[in-house]
Amino acid sequence: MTVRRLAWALALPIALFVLWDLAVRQRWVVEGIIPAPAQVAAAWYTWIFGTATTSLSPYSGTWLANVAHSTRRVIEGFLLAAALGIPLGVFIGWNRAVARAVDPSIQMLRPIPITAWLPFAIAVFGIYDASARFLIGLGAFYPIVVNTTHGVRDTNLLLLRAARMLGAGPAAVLFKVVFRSALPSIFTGLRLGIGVAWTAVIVAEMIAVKSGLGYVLWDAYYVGRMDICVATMFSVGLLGFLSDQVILRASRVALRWRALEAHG
Amino acid sequence: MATDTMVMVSHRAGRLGRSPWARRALSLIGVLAVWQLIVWANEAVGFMNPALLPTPAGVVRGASEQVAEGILYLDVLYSLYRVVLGFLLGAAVAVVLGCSAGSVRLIEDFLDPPLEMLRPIPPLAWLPLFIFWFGIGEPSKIYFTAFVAFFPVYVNTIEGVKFTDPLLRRAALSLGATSGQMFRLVTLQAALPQIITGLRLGFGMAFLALVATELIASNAGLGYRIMESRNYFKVDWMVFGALMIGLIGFTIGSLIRAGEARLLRWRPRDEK
Amino acid sequence: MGYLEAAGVRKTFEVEEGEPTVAVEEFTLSMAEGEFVALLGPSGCGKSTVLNIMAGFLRPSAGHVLVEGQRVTAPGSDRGVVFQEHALFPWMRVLDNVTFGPRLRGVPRRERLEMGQRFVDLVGLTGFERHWPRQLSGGMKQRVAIARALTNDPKVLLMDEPFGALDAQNRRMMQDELVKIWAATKKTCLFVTHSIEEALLLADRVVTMTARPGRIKAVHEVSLARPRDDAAPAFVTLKRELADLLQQELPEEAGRVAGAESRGKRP
Amino acid sequence: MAPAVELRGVAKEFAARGRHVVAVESIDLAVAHNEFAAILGPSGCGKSTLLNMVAGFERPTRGQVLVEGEPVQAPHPGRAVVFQEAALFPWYTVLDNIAFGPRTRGTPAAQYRPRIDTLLDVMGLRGFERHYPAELSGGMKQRVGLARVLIMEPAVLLMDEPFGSLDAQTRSVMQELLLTVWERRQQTVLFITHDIEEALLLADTVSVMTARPGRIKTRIAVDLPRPRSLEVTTSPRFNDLKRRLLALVREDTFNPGADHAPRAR
Repeated sequence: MTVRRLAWALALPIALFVLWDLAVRQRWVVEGIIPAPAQVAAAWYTWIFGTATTSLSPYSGTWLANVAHSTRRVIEGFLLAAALGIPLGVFIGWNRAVARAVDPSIQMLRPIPITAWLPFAIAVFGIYDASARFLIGLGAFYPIVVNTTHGVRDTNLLLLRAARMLGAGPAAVLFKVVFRSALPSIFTGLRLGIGVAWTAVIVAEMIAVKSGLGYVLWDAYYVGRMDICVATMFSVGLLGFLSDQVILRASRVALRWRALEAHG
Repeated sequence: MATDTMVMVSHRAGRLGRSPWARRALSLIGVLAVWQLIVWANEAVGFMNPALLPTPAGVVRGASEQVAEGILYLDVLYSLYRVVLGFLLGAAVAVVLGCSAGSVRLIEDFLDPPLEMLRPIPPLAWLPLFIFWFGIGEPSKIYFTAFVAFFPVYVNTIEGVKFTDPLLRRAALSLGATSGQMFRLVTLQAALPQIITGLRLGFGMAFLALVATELIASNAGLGYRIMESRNYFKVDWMVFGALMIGLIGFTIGSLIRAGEARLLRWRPRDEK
Repeated sequence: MGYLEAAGVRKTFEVEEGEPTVAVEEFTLSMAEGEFVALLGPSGCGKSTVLNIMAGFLRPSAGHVLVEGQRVTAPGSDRGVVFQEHALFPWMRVLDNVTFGPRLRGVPRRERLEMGQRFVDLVGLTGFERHWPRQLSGGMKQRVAIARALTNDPKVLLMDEPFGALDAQNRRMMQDELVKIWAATKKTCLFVTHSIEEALLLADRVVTMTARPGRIKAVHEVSLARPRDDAAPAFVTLKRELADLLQQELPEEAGRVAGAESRGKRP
Repeated sequence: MAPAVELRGVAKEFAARGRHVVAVESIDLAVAHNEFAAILGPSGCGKSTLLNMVAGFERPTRGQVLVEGEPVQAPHPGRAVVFQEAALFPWYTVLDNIAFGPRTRGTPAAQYRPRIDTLLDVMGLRGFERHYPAELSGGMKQRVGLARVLIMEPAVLLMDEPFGSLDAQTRSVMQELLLTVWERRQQTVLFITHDIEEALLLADTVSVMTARPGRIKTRIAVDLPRPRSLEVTTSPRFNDLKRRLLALVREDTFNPGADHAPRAR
């Protein structure tokens, strides 16, 4: 990136930050409706590191614990979704009988947004981790299973024939050809899935569980701590970004041959 | 058609359900049967509180109760009004911005960094801020829905506009197209499939967001009804509410799909 | 001065590391009005680069291209282009594709449809006006692409390996068609190809290029009467001559191993 | 002794989107041991269908396909195929692609290693062992495709327009390479092509197919001396044969819609 493009790229964010800061300091907006960047930074700092003196703020030093709660739920739900979604997707894509038995039901349940299942989850699983795990797992399950199915179905017929004429049996065809060829699509599903997982964990924690970043977000809103609200949003954004990068990196390693293909 | 073996399977499965609708119905009946079996098993063994386990019959009863009380009609109307208005608002802004950013590099360089910065934040995390800013009434719900619908539409529009086949651009140039004609007759047309994909995704997200706002801060709408039913432990009503939301999502999704099929008749079959 | 004139054209491409690659060097060619010239060369010899410069898609690093004395600076409707991958607008039916050029110029609908119909008939697609491109075979798509270029009534027709993606028999049929179409329209044509036979079947002059950097290696007049018989002794002799010329242009080990045709890029 | 490949009254029909399509009809063909047999026809004439039935990818609707006197049931490494698009596994390196067959059959590495070594040299692939297919040009991919089946030492080699998507110069190089390999190995080859010159240059016999529904129209013997090289294409005999074949192919009057027949998958 050239210096000029970098300057352009940074122009708007910096302008926005300055505008944001000015708006609050000069009281262009009604006081208290939005915290200034410095205020958010300070609140975030205290939230992470606590204060030397004992503080009355319930948020002091609790950041890590809340991040840990949310992250654990996301990982659990996501792994559950992947463990169910990938094999099921392979079966649906590979075997027409399985596809006919299972696929329509998945397609019919898919338009129901996960938020609509939330009260049901609370009713059945109660205000516990299980509710969150159910929601996250369900949310991440759909993109994973759908993309896996597509990947398997789109396996090039010629490659299947090539494998068979070279003497590959069903297991070799499935693992050495079909699975490998579906892998790019599976990774796309995993990336979409992790995005949904973070959305789901926020909703679940806002309503159904009493810990984690989503809980803090809603709690801070209720007591009017907008600085903590914004700090939470950026925290979740950061975690979402990092987890996406992890999957992206993993996919680059696993799909090295494909990067070459794209560059020609 | 993925495998040779699949072709052989299809011959055998052919007798079972010839039309796709018959197969879908069969699959659904299967799900209902399994559900009913679980309920009966629970009655026999009692692995969970039967009050928490909805039954197919219960859901049907819940539906008729809601119709009889006249609340279903109002709930659907409220939710539809909010989601459609919010979605249209968000999508319109997104298509306009996406087209500008996709065709003018300067605009993209300008818009991209802040949007990229905000994108990893799950849209639902903005909900408290929106309620805080726009109050608990209709505006906050509609704006929030619009905001959530914006991102998928915007991202897809940019992609579609930016990655128009350069060969088609060249062809149009050498036939004498001006830049206005190029955008209207080539770029927009070529980007249309991707824009429609964005609209579909955007609608899904918008609906998810709307239900969240209705769960948390509302006194009408399908999401509100589900939450209220939870307070009275009407599990049947809750499941019916979820199915109702799914039905609306499916219907509008199908409408978009039908529009897509009509607008994109020119696309080769194998590109779906 | 020729009708289409390229003088001292040179084109270099920047690469990420090291010296810029020279794709074309000292390319000078003068074509008379109504002449059919074939540009022949191995793949990667820069013959498409020459065509792209003439079309105005690329700017020459040095030298210039003139059409009727007018300097080429950008793509324009005076130079119709037919691409290897047909480049039809997939969202337009055959007749809409063919009449796209007049539409851009604001020709009234009825009038332009009449113009289009003439060329649809000329390329032998009568009855296919309402088809979508996806419903056509490769050969038919190229017919549409040719009709589209001709309907715009360009001064020059530039063709970039238009039949390269067709099978041998369809290619043969299209070559015969093109000879007829050319005879009917008398267009000035520049035709890029890597097939010796194709060049000899179509062109008045065959310009052979060297491998990278592309320069003109030889120019052959083809004085055989059309339609030409590719098994006639005179044809075969000329073909052999050109084949020997091109053989010299294959990379060193290619005759035996052809390893060099790999792009040789390491990650 | 039974012919290496034999087709008896073979027909293949498809149901494509509700329509009934006859791809090939009453095909009778016998390929002798160590014969290089070319099948020549326009696209969509069903010549690939014919090859797919010999390979075992598709079953004939009527008639019998026999290899070494045995009916063909399923794909088998003894009837290896080189496809037009090479069909290499993009996620494997050149070496892993070549070793795919022996590995899936559980052949010990010590047994196939030396053969890979020889093939890398013969096919001119030395130095490219660790490349992925995406890094190779079309000609190089086809070399790998050929090496991948030669390592299985198939009794019959099936080639489906293997050089159809290469440019003219690379195609010549590959044709000469195939000639060298075949003249050294002498094995049965069934070679599908739409290129008259290619058929004449390589094959012992050329069977001409008609457009849909595909039938074998004529079969001519190519009596050009071996070993052959590209030089043979200038000989009068070659051009006589070429003119004859061209006339045969042209008899199938083409109209713009001729190649428009619905494709069977």
